[in-house]
Amino acid sequence: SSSDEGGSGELTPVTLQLQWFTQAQFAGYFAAVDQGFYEDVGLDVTILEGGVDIVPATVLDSGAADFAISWVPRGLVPREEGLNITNIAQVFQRSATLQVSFADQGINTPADLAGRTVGNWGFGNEFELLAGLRAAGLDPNVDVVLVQQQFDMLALISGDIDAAQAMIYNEYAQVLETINPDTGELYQPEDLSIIDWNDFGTAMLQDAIWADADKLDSDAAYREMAVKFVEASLRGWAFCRDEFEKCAAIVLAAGPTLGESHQRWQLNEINNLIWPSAGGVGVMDKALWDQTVSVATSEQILKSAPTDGAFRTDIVEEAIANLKAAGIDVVGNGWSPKTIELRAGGE
Amino acid sequence: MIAKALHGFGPAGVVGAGSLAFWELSLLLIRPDGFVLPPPSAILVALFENFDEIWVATRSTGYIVITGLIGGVVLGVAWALLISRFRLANETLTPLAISLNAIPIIALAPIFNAWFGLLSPVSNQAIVVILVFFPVFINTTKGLTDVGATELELMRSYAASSWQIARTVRIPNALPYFFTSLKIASSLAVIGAIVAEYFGGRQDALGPFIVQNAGLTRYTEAWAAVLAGSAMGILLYLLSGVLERVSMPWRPASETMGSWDP
Amino acid sequence: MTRDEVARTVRALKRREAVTKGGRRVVVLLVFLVLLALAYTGYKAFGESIDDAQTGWPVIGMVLPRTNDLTMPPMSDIVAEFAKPPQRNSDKPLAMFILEASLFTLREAALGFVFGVILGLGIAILLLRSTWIERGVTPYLVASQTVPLVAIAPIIVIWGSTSMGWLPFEWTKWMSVSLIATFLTFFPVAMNGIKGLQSADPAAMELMRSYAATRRQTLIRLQLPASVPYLFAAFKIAATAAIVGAIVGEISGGVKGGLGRLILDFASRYTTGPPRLYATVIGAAILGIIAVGMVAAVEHVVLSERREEPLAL
Amino acid sequence: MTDAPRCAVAITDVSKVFNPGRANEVHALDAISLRIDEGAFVSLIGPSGCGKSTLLRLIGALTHPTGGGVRVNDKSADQARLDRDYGMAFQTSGLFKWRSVTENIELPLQLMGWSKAARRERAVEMLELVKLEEFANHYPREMSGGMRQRVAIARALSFRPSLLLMDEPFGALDEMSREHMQTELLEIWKKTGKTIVFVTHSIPEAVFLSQRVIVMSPRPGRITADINVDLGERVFETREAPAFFEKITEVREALRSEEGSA
Amino acid sequence: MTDAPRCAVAITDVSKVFNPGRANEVHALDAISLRIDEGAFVSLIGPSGCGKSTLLRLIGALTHPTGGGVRVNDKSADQARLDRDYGMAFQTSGLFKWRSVTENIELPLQLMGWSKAARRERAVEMLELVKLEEFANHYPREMSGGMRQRVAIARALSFRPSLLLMDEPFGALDEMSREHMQTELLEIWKKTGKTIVFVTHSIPEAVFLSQRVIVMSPRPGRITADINVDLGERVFETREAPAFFEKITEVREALRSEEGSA
Ligand SMILES: Nc1ncnc2c1ncn2[C@@H]1O[C@H](COP(=O)(O)OP(=O)(O)OP(=O)(O)O)[C@@H](O)[C@H]1O
Ligand SMILES: Nc1ncnc2c1ncn2[C@@H]1O[C@H](COP(=O)(O)OP(=O)(O)OP(=O)(O)O)[C@@H](O)[C@H]1O
Ligand SMILES: [Mg+2]
Ligand SMILES: [Mg+2]
Repeated sequence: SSSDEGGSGELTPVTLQLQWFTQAQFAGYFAAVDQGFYEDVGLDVTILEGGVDIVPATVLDSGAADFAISWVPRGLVPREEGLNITNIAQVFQRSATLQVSFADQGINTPADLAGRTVGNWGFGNEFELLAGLRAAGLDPNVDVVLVQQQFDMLALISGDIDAAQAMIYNEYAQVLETINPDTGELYQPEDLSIIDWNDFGTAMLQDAIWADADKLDSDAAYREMAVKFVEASLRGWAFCRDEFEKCAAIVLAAGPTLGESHQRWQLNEINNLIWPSAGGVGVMDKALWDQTVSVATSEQILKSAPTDGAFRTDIVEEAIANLKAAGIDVVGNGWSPKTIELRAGGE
Repeated sequence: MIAKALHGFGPAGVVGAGSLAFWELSLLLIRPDGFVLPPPSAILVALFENFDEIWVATRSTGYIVITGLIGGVVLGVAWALLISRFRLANETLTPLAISLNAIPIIALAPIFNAWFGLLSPVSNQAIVVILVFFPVFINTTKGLTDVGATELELMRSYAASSWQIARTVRIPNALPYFFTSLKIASSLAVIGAIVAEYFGGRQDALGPFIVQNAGLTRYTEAWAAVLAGSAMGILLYLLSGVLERVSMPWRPASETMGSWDP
Repeated sequence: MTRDEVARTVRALKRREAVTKGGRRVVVLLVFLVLLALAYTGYKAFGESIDDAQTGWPVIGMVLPRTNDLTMPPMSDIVAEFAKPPQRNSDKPLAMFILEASLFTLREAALGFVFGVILGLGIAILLLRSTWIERGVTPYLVASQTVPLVAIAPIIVIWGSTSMGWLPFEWTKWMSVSLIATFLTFFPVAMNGIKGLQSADPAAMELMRSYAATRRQTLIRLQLPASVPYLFAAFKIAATAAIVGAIVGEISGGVKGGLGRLILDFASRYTTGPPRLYATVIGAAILGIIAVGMVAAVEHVVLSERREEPLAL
Repeated sequence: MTDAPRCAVAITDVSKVFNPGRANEVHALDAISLRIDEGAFVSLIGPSGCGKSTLLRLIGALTHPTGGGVRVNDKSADQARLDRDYGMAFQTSGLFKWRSVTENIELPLQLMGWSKAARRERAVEMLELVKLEEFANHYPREMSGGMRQRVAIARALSFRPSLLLMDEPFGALDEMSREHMQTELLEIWKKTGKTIVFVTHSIPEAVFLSQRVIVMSPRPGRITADINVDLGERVFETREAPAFFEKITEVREALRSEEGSA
Repeated sequence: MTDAPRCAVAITDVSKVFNPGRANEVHALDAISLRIDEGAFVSLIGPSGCGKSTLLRLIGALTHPTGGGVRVNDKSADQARLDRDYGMAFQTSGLFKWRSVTENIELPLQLMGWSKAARRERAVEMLELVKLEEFANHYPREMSGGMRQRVAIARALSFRPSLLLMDEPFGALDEMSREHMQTELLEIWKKTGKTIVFVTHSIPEAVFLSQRVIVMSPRPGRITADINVDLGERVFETREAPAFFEKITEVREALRSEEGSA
């Protein structure tokens, strides 16, 4: 491994742009910082928090960050707009996007959404929904009322919308952290029904590590940095799988705005999105890539299929080789999800 | 301002054309890949390509803007008429309104969504109404009360009733103040509606369109919608100016200026 | 008593009068806030009673706010929320969070305000040069204010973090937010500034010419002082605008630490604690009022030498 | 010129204190007694702040005496105001800038509920009286200071009050237009036979216009002299007659005897 | 009073056209020739709009003639302005309300780069001259109109220009304060020996103050009479002397011969 290299020498400063606020979704990177994995490979990593309007791809392209975490569609569209960026490690292997409704509404499949008011956040989060609706034979512009949703679940709970978009690791949990006025207790999973796009063939790839494609080709030092960065990051994710409680504590210490039980729930679900990674963590699942691309092009999110170089596996493979050499489990077949109890307000 | 703009289209045209050319050329020459601030030509192309969608969005945002503007203006003027009749109320409530005007009203957007529901246009209209209310109320009250002592004394010498004084002196006197505030309110209304939409509502509106496209780095499309929003603001502004000229034929064109202290 | 002493006494009296007047306004404001809280509680009780009676009054929730605890948390909860720690890993009460965030936002707003004043005055002075420039530029200044902030905020943040490397100090994100605030603050300053600069008495302008004063001397000795009342009217608007700009900038620019972000955070987990959002919005309201109050106080000190009443708004 | 024995204005031992008992208490008038015959032209003169305007406003019941009584046309001053017994004109013409000349003249008639046709007829008549027929539809800003004062006089006379109260109506005019307006006013007075109470700073103006010059002194305002002016019919040459200059000197001396320093 | 043969102001065949060739063209002055001796006190009188102010502004090089030449102290008018050869005072005192009396008087000195100490010294001297020592630290708003004019005169004299240009400086004062100020001005003139060009509307003022009264007529502005006034030392009684009234009549006649209607 290359871990002894930078030990005493200068650390290379590296900036990482997240796609969203500090939370367990990015636990692996926070853990790698906290545990000194980046330092071990000679990197000094600064993590930039994301925001509603922060587009990681643009930050990356502008040079304000060296690497960025972004969903695949949200990386591919800017790429088509002329940003030469590339996916160097596909961390999440599954989609986490749900369409949540109250069980009594009887919305269990995309077809059930016909004639309903359907919330979504936009920002590229809506593609799976739109494709899912079409796959179910519905025209999104006619058969449903699409609603710009806030990043909370009030609209669903108040009955303004019938089905709300939710990430299984975040907004879905928020509903379960809210008191049901009818019972005086928290809402229970039985109260809700969900549409999981992984089950309907329109799931798209989400969190991946992106880098500047031109620089990778022209700048050997940058490429080397990318390998080290991916290696240490994946090591962080392995750590979060194996040391669940420690990792959850690291996330909490990083100052998320949501509470402990919420972060633990989230970390558990995130682990579930990553592990097991049959081809090794971070390696692209070609079938899912193709599904993502086909949804994106058929939805006209992309004008055409991405050109070659939209993702590359050489870097992640080098990184995995290093990790394997260091004796780290990069597949995670032993992983199984925990049962997390949510408390009111996520506390 | 407006009268000036209408009178001397020359300078405005030259400055506009000049800066557009500079914008286009500098992007062409210096940053060919500059897409965060796309060249005007690309924005125009995007506007035509997405015309249907932007038109629908402009209409639904326009509905919020106009209903909110009307609501805010009616409320502001009604309050001003009411308050200016009572000296004590006027002396305490006007400074109060000035203080409350300092509240960043857009912060209320998420609360209004909770109050009225995500889908109800009222949540967005309420933001626009409140944004519009304050300048209209404050300016109109000022216009209604800033009447010359001579004029009031004259009316008293005619033993005029307070309603007669209101109709023949206070209201005409308040018109220029009112129109100044209307011009301010018209651009506030557009900004208010778009920011409110940002916090949720129907998706076929300008706010979501801009944010969504910007979020996908489709800046040309975003700017095309920004252009539509700006056009709406300018149109309302010009309309206020026309209304001002029509309702105050006694004023020389040069006096119809917009500023916050008539 | 000499005339000087008389004048001094009169001035002291006036100052005292102004202080009591200012104090009275604060009291009126507080009374109003209490009334508002009472109205809120009363309306909520009224709405809930109707809910309880299951009359299904359609007005509520359509043009009147819904009244359940999720949409309108009880006033007592909102007040109590200030003392509760919003984060589990620290004992810091929400009030402290809001205070810190307010200071952060205030810093952004203050810098944006200063930028805006400089830029606005600069533009006003430029426009003063010729009516041709004034006519050519003013329509675009007006147009600029109709550009939705949400659209330009992220652009400014990106631009700020990439193009400011040449500065001798490190450009941080909150400074970009200040630039967003500047976008809203420069306008009133520029518009009132030009009006104020032009308000200099033509006779006084002629007087300066008779002294063969330079353009600069005329600007500094006559036009700028003459524009001060107009500028203060603009500053009060700009102070509010700076805070609005800072909040919107934080929200859409993804900048952490301020009120805007706090509002967004609490809004995005609203269902898990509605009072938090209310408390934060109240904090933002207080910040706005304090900012304008500070400008008004400065205005009072500066303009007390002069005859005119300060211009309202 | 007038032989009517009736008394238009009777002021008996009037005093006026502003803000009594407060720090800014002002004894504006003290022990004023004055009778003005119907049809008379009386001028009030005195240094600034001596209470001329206050006295005029007491006659018009626009303010009330602290002590003593004011009767106008054998009624209380207030009743006279309600009966519209007097018209008023001020230094600043007090025309409403949003009303045309005709509309300004019609204002009091409108307040009294006259029909449109009747109003128009009277306005035309008044415009003739002040020789402004051509300017019927102009707005005040389009007219010179002297013309505006003529409109103000026409307005004050439009409802034919028996008494005309004028507070430095020509104060803002230059000396030449002023002399011109004086001649016009005398002509109107002769034609209409009104009682006129005229406040002025100018000694020649007071002497030229009136039959009686009331000289006042300040702090507190008192009447210090009541000078009869008998110069016969005023013609252009009156201003160059030795008798005119003598009266001027007499008024000046009366003023001076009360004056300290400026 | 002055025997200096030197010529302070020499105006030769000057004409002034505003907005030449445009619809709003105004022939303000035509064929004006005038020589003013050093140390003289000359008044310009004429109806409103006859070009008095324009002529004064030509002398001060605040505007430039369309034809003819203006020389001041044997230099071009512009050079004289740059050399600060003259001081100016207007109808409205034009004091800066944000400056105390002393600071107002110091303004021209400050612009000329004088040291603070020197400025203060001169200001004290000037305050003595106009008898306002006690008011050094007052602000304009705390002073009466007459006092403000005295400050304005002090300011105009502070840098000891040889020429004083005054445009209706006492126009806004009431007649009594005006007479007082006239006496003061004459005293200052005697003490300092400046050349004074004085614009006024008032015939008695022109006659009382000056050695020469220049009468002007309007449209286009022309000099129609140049009347020498030789009343000797002006004292209080001068105003009541027959010679004074005769001169007034002479000036009035000169004015009238040129006047049509107001
Ligand atoms: N509303 C008022 N409150 C307090 N004091 C007043 C008020 N009106 C007039 N005064 C005072 O009463 C005195 C007389 O005022 P008034 O206006 O009658 O004088 P005037 O002779 O008309 O003066 P001028 O010639 O300047 O018009 C002045 O000292 C003035 O300050
Ligand atoms: N800047 C200008 N542009 C156009 N016309 C002007 C300008 N200044 C003066 N005039 C015109 O020139 C003529 C003479 O004006 P000026 O001010 O010299 O008269 P005046 O004798 O001083 O009048 P007043 O007694 O009213 O002050 C007037 O008809 C006036 O309208
Ligand atoms: Mg008066
Ligand atoms: Mg003039």
